[in-house]
Amino acid sequence: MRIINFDHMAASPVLPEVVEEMLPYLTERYGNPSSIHSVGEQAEEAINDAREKTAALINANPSGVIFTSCGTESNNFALKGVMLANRAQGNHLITTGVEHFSIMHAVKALEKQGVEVTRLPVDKYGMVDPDDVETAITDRTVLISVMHANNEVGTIQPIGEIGKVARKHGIPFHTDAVATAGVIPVDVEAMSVDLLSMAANPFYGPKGVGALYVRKGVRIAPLLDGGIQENGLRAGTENVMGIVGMGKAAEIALREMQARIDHLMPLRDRLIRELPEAIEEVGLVGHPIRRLPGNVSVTVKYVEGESMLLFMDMEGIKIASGSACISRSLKVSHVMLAMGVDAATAQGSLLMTLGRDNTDEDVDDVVRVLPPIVRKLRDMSPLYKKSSKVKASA
Amino acid sequence: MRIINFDHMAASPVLPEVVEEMLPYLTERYGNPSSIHSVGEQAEEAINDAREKTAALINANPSGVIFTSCGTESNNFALKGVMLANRAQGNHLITTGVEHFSIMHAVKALEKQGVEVTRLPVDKYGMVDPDDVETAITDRTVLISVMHANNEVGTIQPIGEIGKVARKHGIPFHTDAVATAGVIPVDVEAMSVDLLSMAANPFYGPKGVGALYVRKGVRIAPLLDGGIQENGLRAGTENVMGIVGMGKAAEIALREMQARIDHLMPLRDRLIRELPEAIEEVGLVGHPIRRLPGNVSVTVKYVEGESMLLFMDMEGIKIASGSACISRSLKVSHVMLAMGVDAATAQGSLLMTLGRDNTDEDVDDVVRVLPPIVRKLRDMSPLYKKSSKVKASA
Amino acid sequence: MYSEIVMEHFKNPRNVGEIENADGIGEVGNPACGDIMTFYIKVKNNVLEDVKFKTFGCGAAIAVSSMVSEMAKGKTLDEAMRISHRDVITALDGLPKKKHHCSNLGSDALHRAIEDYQAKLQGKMYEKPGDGPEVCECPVRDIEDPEEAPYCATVCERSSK
Amino acid sequence: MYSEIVMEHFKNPRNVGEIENADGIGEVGNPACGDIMTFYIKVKNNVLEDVKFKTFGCGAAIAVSSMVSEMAKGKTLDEAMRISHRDVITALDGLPKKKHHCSNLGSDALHRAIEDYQAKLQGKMYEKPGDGPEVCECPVRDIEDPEEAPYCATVCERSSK
Ligand SMILES: Cc1ncc(COP(=O)(O)O)c(C=O)c1O
Ligand SMILES: Cc1ncc(COP(=O)(O)O)c(C=O)c1O
Repeated sequence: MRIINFDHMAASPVLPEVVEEMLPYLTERYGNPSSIHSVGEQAEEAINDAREKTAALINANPSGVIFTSCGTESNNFALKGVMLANRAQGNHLITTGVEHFSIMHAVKALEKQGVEVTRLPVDKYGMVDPDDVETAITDRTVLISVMHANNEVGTIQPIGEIGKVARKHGIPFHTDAVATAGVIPVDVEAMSVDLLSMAANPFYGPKGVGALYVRKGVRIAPLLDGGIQENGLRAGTENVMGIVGMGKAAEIALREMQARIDHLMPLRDRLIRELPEAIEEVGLVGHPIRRLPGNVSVTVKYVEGESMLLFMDMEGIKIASGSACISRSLKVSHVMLAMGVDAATAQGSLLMTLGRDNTDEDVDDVVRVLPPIVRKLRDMSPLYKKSSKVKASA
Repeated sequence: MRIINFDHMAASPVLPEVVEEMLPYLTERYGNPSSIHSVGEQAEEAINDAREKTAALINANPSGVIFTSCGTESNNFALKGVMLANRAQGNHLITTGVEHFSIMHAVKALEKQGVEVTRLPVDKYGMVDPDDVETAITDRTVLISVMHANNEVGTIQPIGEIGKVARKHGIPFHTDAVATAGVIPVDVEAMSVDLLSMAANPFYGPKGVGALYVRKGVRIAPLLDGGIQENGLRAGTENVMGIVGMGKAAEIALREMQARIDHLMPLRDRLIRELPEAIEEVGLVGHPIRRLPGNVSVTVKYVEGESMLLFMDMEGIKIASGSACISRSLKVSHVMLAMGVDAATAQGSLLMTLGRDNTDEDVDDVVRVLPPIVRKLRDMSPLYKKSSKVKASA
Repeated sequence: MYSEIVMEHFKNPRNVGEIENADGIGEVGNPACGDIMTFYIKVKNNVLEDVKFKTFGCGAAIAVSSMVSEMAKGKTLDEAMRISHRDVITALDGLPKKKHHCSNLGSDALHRAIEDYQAKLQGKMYEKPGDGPEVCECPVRDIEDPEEAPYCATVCERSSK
Repeated sequence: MYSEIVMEHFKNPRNVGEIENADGIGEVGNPACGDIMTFYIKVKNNVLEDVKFKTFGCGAAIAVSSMVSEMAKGKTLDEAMRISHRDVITALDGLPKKKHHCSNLGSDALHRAIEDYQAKLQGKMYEKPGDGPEVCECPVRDIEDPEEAPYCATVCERSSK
C-alpha cells in the first residue's frame, strides 16, 4: 500500500545525506568529545562543526548553541534554568495558554515551586497580542516565553514585536521554535530572541536531538549538572551521531528552505480549500495566513478524531488529531480550547502536517478518501442527527 | 598505525549487530511512538522491546525502566526527582565523596536549594562502609545514593549491604550503575536497589542514551516535564534509534557478560602486575580485588598525566587520566583525593579501561611503550631529582 | 494498539442505527470526554428482541458499542443487566488500558435503556443518572507519585467510580 | 587541541636540564594546580648566555617552557624581562584557552630566575613571591551565570590576577 505521511510534525524521515553523515559516528568515529586523545578530538570537532551549522540556521553565535536530547529538554532547560538562576531578581514568568506540553507542564512544575505565572490569552486564531505581553510585565518578571508557531494549529506568533517589548523592558525572551526552526526563517537577532528551543526532526534530522540557544549574558542554571560538556551548561556524554545529523540537516534546511516552503504552501492551501468543499461543516483551525507552510488543522463536526484517523490509517494515510481520545492525557487540545473552539467540535480535530515528500497526488487521495469515512461515521453519530443545521446524508 | 583503545569508559565502538538493529530506525522506520497510526506503533513496539531487554539486564520489571539521554540525565533525574517529590517527607540526602560529576554536581545544585547532604568518606581503596550509611540516616533522610562501581578507580561498592540498610530503614536507595550495568552482574532485587542509573555505551550500545530504573512505589517527579512519553515520567520525542540500540546491546551483554569478564580480568591483572615491574614508583589506585574487570588505574610519580597521555596517543594508544590538566575543571580527581592520594601523586594518574577488542598484544605494547615515555618525562621533571627515594635514571 | 476483534467491530460495526418507537433509550458520555453512546432497545417477553446504537467516539467506543449490541440481543433483561465492563473487554480480547473507562460505556448505555424501559412500564419517567465524569482528565502530571497514576485511564476510572 | 608548534616543542623540548652553579634559578607553580617549572640561567655581560629548565606538567607546560627558553637565550636581561604570556602564546601559534593560565608560567619562571640573579648580585636573598594560585579551580558549576565564567581558564586567570 502507498503510504502517505501527513504527520511530519510527529516524525519525518531523516534525509539520506544526513544519514550518510551520521553513520561513521556510529562505527569508526566512536570517540567521546571529552577525551583528550585524537579519537576524542575527532568527535569534538564534529560537534563544533554541527554547532556552527545549527547556529547559522537561526543566525546565532555558535558559542550560544547548546545541544540537548530533544525540544522538550530545551524548553525545560530554558524555563527552569532561567527561573532558578534569577531567583534573586524575581519570580514572575509570562507565557501563553497555547504552548506545547513541554512548556505548559514545565510551567506547572515551576508554579508548584512558587513561581508566579501569567498565561496570556489568544484570539480565535491563536494569536497573542504584544500589548498584552507589555501589560503583564511587572518588576518581578524575569522571563517571557512565547512559542514561535503552534504545532497543532499552525499559527505563527508576532515574535519580533514581542521580542521588542521584552528587549525594551530588559527581560530575557524565550521562544519555543521547535515547529519553525529549519522550517521557516528564524533569526534570533531580527526577532530579539534571547533563548530559543529547537529540535532536529522537524527539518529532517534525527529524532532525540535538539538545541537551546542562549544569548551571551543571559543567566541560566543547568538542568543536567555534571561534567563540563557544552560549556558546563549541559552535562552528559553527547549523542555525537545525533548532533552530527542535526548539523547536517540544518545546513541543508538553510539552503533548501525557500524551495520547501514554495512546495508546501500550494499543497496546504489546496487542502484548506478542498476539504470544506468535499465535506460539510469542516472548519479551519488557526490563522488563515500567518500559518506554518505545511500545517492543515481542521475540525470535522459530529465525528471524533481517532476514528477518522484509524480509517485513514487503513488507507495508508498517516495523520494526527488533537482529540481527547488520541492525546494520552485524554483531554481535548488545550490549544483549541484556548482559542474558543468548543470541546465537542475539538473532538473532531484532524491535524495534517505536510512535508517535502508530499505531492499533489497525496492531496488528491486525502480529498477522495476522507469524505466517505466522515459519512460513515456521521451516520453512526448520535450528535449528527441532533443537529438541526444538517440534513442526514444518504 | 595500530590503534589501541584503552579508554573504553569514555567511548566504546558500537557492536556491529547493534548498528544493524539501529539502522532501520534511522530511515524507513522513522515513526514517532506517540503517533496512533501504524508508523508510530512500529516505533512504540520497538521501544517496548528495548525496554524488556534493558530490564532483563538488571533483573528489573520492564515497567520501571525509563529511557533517558545519558547516564548524567538518569542521575540528575533520580536525585532531583526524588528530592522534589519527597519534600514533605524530608530534606536529607546521603551520598559519598567519590561519586561521578553527574551526582556530585547535581547534589551541589540541590544543596544550594536547601537540601541537607551527608557525604560519606571512603577508605584508601575508595570503599564506603555500610555502617557509616546507617549512622548517617536521620528521620529526615529521603534518599541514599551510592555508586555501584567507580569509573575512575574501579572499586566496586558493597551495594547489596548498603541496600539492606536502606531497605531496613525504608529509605529509597539509588545507585549509579553506569560503570557496571552490562559489565558485571547487576540485579536490582539481589542488591535491594530502588533506583538505578545506566547508560548504553559502556556495554557497546550507542552514546547519548541511558535509562533510569524506578521501583514501583518510589515517589519521583519528572526532570523533563511535557508529554506523556515514558509513562509520564520523561517527556520528549524519543531517540528511537538509540533506544533500540541500547536494547540490543543489553541483550548481547547479558549473554556474553561472563565471557567478557573472563577475557578482561587476565589482561587487567597483567597490566597491574607488569607496569610496576617495568616502571619504578607506579602505584595501583583502587581496590586490588573488588574492581571492575577492565579497570587499570595507576599513578606514576613525578610526571603529569596529560603529557604521558599525549605521548601514548602518538603511539596509537588511547588512555585517560584523572590529572588536573586533563579534567576540564582543572582540578585533580576528587575521587583520588577522597581516597587520600596526595594531589601531586594524583597528577600522575593514568586510567586504562579495557574492552572486548583488547588483546594480550595490546598489553605487551603498553608495557613496552610506556616506560621510555615515563623516563623521558621524569628526566624533565623538577620533582624527580628532588625525591631522595629515587636515583636518577640514565 | 487494538486487538483484531476490536478492529473488526470498528470496521464493521453491527446494529448501527436507531429504533423507531424504541421501548427504551439509554445515553451515556459527553463530548468533552470524547465518547457519547445512545442505545435503543425493543423488548418482547422480557427479551431484547432488537438492540441498536449510535456512537460518537474513538475506535474503542465504536467497537464496544457494536460488541455490547451483539451480546445483548436475544438475552433476557436480567441477563443483559449483568453484562459488565469486564465482560465486554474480555469479549473484545482486551482494550488498551487508557480506553477502559471513557470508551467502555456501552454496557452502561444498554443498562440505561433497559432501566428506561422498566421505568416506562411502571408509568413513570426514568430518572437519568449523572452523565459520567464531566471531564475525563489525566492527572499524571499533577501527582508526584507516578505509581498513584501511572496510566490516565486508571485515574479516570478511579475518579469516576 | 594543540597547534603544530606546541606539539613540536612538546615532542622535542629544547634546553631541558639544569645548569650547575646557575647564576639564577626561578620556580613557579605547584603540583595541585598541575604544573611546576624551574628555570636556570647563566648570565654574561647582562645577556642570557644559557637557559635551561625542568618542568612537571602537561603538554602545554612543557612546550611553553621550551619556547620561553629559546626566546630568552641570547637576549639581554631587560629584553627577557619583557617576554610576556601573550608573546609566548603568539610564538606557539596559540594555546587552548584553559591552558592560558596554569600552563603558561614559563615566562614567570624565567623572570624569577632573572630576579634571583639580580638579587644575588646585590648580595641579598631574592624574596620569592607567592606561588601562583594554590588551587587552580574551575568554578563554572558554582556560578549561575555562565557568561561570568564560560571557560575554566578565564576564571583561573581572573582569580589569580
Ligand atoms: C559512574 C558514572 N556515572 C555517570 C556517568 C555519566 O554518564 P554519561 O556520560 O552517559 O552522561 C559516567 C560516565 O562515564 C560514569 O562513569
Ligand atoms: C512547538 C513544539 N515544542 C516542543 C516540542 C517538543 O519537542 P520534542 O518532541 O523534540 O521533545 C514539539 C514537538 O513536536 C513542538 O511541536
